[in-house]
Amino acid sequence: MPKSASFEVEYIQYLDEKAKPANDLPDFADDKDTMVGLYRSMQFVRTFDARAVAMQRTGKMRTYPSSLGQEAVGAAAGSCLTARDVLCPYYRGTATMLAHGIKPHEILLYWGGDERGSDYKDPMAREDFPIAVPIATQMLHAAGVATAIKIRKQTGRAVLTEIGEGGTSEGEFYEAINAAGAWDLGVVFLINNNQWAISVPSEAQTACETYAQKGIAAGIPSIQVDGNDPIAVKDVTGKALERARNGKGATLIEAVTYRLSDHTTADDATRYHDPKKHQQAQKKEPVARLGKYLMMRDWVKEKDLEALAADCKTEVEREVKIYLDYVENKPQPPGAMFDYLYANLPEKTLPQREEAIRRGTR
Amino acid sequence: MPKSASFEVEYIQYLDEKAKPANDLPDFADDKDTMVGLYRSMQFVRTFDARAVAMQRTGKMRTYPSSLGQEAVGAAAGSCLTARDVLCPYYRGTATMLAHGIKPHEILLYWGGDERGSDYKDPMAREDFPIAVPIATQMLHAAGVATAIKIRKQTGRAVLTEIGEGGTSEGEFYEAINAAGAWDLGVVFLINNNQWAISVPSEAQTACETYAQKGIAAGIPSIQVDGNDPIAVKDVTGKALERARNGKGATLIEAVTYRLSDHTTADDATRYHDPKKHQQAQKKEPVARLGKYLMMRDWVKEKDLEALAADCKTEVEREVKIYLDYVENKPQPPGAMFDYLYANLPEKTLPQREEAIRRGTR
Amino acid sequence: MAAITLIEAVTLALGHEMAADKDVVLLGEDIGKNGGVFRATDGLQARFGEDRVMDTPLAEAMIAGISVGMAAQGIKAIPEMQFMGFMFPAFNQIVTAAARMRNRTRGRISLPMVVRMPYGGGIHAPEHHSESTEALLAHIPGLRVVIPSNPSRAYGLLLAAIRDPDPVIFLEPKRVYRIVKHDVEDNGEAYPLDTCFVDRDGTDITLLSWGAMMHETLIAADQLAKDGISCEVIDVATVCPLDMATIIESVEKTGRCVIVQEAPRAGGIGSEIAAELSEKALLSLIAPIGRVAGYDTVMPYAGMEKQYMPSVERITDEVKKAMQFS
Amino acid sequence: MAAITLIEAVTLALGHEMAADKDVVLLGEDIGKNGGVFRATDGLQARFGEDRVMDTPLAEAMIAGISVGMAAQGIKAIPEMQFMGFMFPAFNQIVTAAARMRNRTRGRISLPMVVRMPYGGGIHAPEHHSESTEALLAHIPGLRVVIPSNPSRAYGLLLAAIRDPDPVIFLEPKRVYRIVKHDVEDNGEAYPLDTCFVDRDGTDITLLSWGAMMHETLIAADQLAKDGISCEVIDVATVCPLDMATIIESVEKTGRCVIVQEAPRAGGIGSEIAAELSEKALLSLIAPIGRVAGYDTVMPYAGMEKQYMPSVERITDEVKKAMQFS
Ligand SMILES: Cc1ncc(C[n+]2csc(CCOP(=O)(O)OP(=O)(O)O)c2C)c(N)n1
Ligand SMILES: Cc1ncc(C[n+]2csc(CCOP(=O)(O)OP(=O)(O)O)c2C)c(N)n1
Ligand SMILES: [Mg+2]
Ligand SMILES: [Mg+2]
Repeated sequence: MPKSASFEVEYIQYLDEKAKPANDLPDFADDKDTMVGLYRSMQFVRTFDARAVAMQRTGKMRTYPSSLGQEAVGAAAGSCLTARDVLCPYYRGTATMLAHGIKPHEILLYWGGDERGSDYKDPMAREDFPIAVPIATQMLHAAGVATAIKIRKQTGRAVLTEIGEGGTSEGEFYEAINAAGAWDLGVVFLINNNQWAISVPSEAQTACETYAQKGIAAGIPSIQVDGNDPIAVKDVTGKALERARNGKGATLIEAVTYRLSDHTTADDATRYHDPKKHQQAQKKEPVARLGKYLMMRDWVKEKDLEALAADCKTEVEREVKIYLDYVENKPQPPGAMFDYLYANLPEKTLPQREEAIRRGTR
Repeated sequence: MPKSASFEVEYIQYLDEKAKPANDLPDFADDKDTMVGLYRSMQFVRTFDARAVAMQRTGKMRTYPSSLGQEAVGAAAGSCLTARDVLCPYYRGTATMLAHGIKPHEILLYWGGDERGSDYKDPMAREDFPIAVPIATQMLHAAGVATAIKIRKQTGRAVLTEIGEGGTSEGEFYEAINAAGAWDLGVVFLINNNQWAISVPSEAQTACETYAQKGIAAGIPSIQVDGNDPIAVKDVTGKALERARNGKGATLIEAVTYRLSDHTTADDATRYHDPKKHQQAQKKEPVARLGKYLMMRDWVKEKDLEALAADCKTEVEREVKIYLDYVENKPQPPGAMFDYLYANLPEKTLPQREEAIRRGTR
Repeated sequence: MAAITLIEAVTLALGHEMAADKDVVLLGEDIGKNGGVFRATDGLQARFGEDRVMDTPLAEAMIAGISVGMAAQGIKAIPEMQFMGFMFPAFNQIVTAAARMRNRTRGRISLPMVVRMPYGGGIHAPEHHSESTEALLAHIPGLRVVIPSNPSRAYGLLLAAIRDPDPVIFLEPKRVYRIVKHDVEDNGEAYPLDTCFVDRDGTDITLLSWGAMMHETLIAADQLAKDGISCEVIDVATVCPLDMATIIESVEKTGRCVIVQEAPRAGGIGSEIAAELSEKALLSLIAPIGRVAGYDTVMPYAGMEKQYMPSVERITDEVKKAMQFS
Repeated sequence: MAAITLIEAVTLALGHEMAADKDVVLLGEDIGKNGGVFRATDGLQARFGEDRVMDTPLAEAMIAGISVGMAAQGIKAIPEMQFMGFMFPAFNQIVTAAARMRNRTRGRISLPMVVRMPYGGGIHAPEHHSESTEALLAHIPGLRVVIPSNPSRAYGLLLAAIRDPDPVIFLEPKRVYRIVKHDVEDNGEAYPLDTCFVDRDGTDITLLSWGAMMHETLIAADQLAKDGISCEVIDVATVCPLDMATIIESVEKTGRCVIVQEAPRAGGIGSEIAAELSEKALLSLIAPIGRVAGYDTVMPYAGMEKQYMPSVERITDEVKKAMQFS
């Protein structure tokens, strides 16, 4: 019998667990500034997350999802974005968002329970979507932005969207990749496979060997990378975005990493985690790995990394201060509940706005 | 770089367009009764559809979806079902439904606008789902039935569900195959790829080369067959159902055929059809093809096929009579609108029921 | 200026706005070459090209979600749901994304989109092709829900919906797609999106309806006039936000009110109107507020559809009951 | 018999019925090993096994659709939606399949399923974790919608929901999951699914509420009692079908009514109740029907949640307004 079709999913890794580099590194991996910058982004997210989680413990922050252990995915993917690209993030997209100009204090405001956190002020991020809490909805928004780009025949613009591996079980994930395939949309779908969807391990989500192979169902190029290897993530995402910008269509990328934290501050992973699995994953974590590479290349010394970490801390504190100033001194007025619902609030609703203002004391 | 994974989709055909059989026919293809029976099922559906469409033209039937040109898919797949299996059909599943004991006049009643058409009386069909109009919802019901079978550790029972190729663009299709993969469910998903979703050609639904490859995204065996070759459909579906009955999990089957009619009687395919494509497809149609095979095997002569067609006509007329008797002499009483909504109609709704009965004259 | 049907008015308004504004883009199942299963987009793909009248894969969440993404880029996306009964896969996108994006981003991203859907019963269609679930959408803050009852209103309200910077649900009463013709001038004039239409002045009772049921309501009013009952008839049209000012004014004048809706009675738009009246016009009411509505059951298949649909007789009976109340 | 919280009562009822009936099966995201994000299913997987407490892939349409298929086979499927805000992907299955299967098959297939969802605001959760959209479900013929306000009712109503042969939506007011304890005897006694609870007898005014808002309503009633206003307080509990008989009887007695709901005001359950009263108890009403409700806007994030939620003060103000009305 003849074969109808055959398919392959590649796995890309440049730096192995021990930070041993492959022979054929991409060019950017030889560039000190790029690589140290990448390290800094990852270290920054780690510092930022730790601070946010700490604030939550002291009541200064609401539910917060840390990216611990997955910093390479967003930092490296985000570093491939230009100001003209559009990002449709998911709630664990802190690293990617920061890389696209979204301010740390904006992210803190959002998780602190303030809608102003999604009013991104940086010109680079003005067209970015806010965090999508309803899982997988962002995939379709990204396809939609790419559709607009295509209709308007804009070149040099791409869309990046991120999702967890659990989220790929949602129908909307699939509808988005299918449309992107059918219409050759300039969008990159990035799966952060951190091996857990809250308490559900990635093996329980699907019978697939890889999450990348889901792209075969959409007829789009699909690739798996070591998500703890920032060089691999950057290389693959960068190329995929370039394809997208040049009208060559969509790509699905699975970045395999591991969630080293609770799902969010509202979660207690000890209820379901396998500590052994966790320990093994710890050894593969990306910040230390990239640090080793930088030192191996003789670009930095241990103490440089320490200085850099201190520097991140300082910046995080600056941003925390801005955030806390909002919380303590500049709360949203009660009328704000109504002021952005419609461009023109229906007359019928005005008395409600007045009541809210009248009653609204904090 | 190492390859993560590779996949293949097979294409199965036993009888080519000219009805030339392959060397390695499955055993059942050598059995006269089986094969003539299959032919009769296909001929019956064709006769039945024609009559239903004719009734619609004279106002005795509502919107009706013909299976013209696709009779082999349902007839062959349905012939693999046992009384213990469960069918979750879609609206163009007439052939499959008939094969599983659903009565022709029940199907007519349904399309005639009478809910009683889904109260299947044949014991074989008592657990079958009614026709799903909301596209792809039936896929999940099938997975759910298979889940019940699995939980109860029943063996020897499988579930068959059918969908159009357009319907595979819906997220629920994907969620169903994914769950079936993850949970190893005993369900067979059959795609009737008739190359049109109303006016949208199958190439416009997706960038996939085959619809079968969508199963790769669910990690389930996936196979493409010539949907106009009843031997191939029966062989592949039969084996898949057998796997399912034995707890070996799910299969996705794409049957490639062609819709030789309008989408439904409410449609006018001349607005969008390509007549050339249509003519080519006409040459591959399944009833003539199987007829040729039967004659080639010397099992029947032309005039036997004519007798058989006449016989189908007689049976169809008998069923049409039952249907028309319902329509003309046994309408549902107005209270029926309420009588099946809940096991116990809420008291609050009783006055409405009384009003409907009071006002209800036809 | 030609006499056109409601569906032709929809096509006319779409064509007008597409010609005027190149950012207007239609998408949906079968809307291109086929012109839509009701022909609402007939000829538009030929006129404006495949990039502006897009046949989509068969996936409603996708249609809505992609529209959200397009609209965020300033495209005035006009997705069609082939039938209202098939909007549910898109409901997540409509509720969690479309209705909220402006609020969620404190005004940074607005979504100028119009979700068109044929709705309502009476054409003997198969299951799920006949529902009226406007109340589900009207309960979602951030949406507008608009329902034209005749060709002029279809034209004027659709233009307004397209030009509105926020998501508008535009429900087309398919039963009356072709039953009346109006002289509609293609002058690009939009109607307001929050104002009722007072179709008959009257003094005894206020009849409120929208969509296809406006026709039964007007026939009922005519019949009742012969019995000496003077009905004020209002086409609510913008069921969200409701123009309660006009409605209250009328009920304060007449003292009686009957609401006519095709949707199931419990929790429909009629309930919200009655609740508002029971709060804001209680002392004016000299009779209970009557609701003539679809029964609280699943819309039956074609064979019993007629028994389900609110009839002229049910309306006149309810009005007479209100008139006799004391 | 121990004093337990509402969420413990949910667990208790689930455990009771699972022990009594091996056809009861739970499924949902994180309900197994993790015991649910609120711990509603804590310990049940350990007790009844993975086949009866199933962690699912992350897909709500799948959870609901598979439940439909299971229920058709006689399994009493109890799917959990992790939060009500995430029910929308499942909405298609709930509306087009669950609610209709019995009617569609003229009684051949019934679906004994209970869709559990935590709902409502007040716990400072992220976006979409705090909505109250019960009115959307109550407008769908074929569903029952039940909301317990305290531990005893959670136990008795959940048992009833599981035993009912039709789909029941069981909404758990998460804000009060842990704020009161009741002595609940695990005696397997179910409550009726169509009967209000009269929690306080009173003569001046009827207060109607359900879910978490019952607590503010009862506090308001206590405060008002000190001002000499005697409130009859009713926990509506079964918001679909409504027990209008009990409600009407009360309003006929008191002549005044204030409805308290957390959901947005327009088109909520309160609107339906007010509409029914404006029709069936108009002459008994000596004051307009007041509705204290969530504003017609998107539930704000945690920072402004408090300003959104109906407060005791809003209730007492509305009651006083009704008492002063003339
Ligand atoms: C539609 C929807 N369903 C459920 C949830 C609740 N929820 C939030 S995060 C989560 C798990 C997501 O796992 P995954 O997609 O792997 O992403 P991760 O959090 O691991 O990055 C769930 C179930 C949601 N936000 N949206
Ligand atoms: C959810 C949903 N969306 C839209 C429709 C309307 N509709 C009915 S049939 C059809 C085309 C289906 O094409 P396909 O899946 O290929 O099946 P076929 O009819 O060709 O057998 C459409 C869009 C529907 N029934 N359900
Ligand atoms: Mg994950
Ligand atoms: Mg098809």
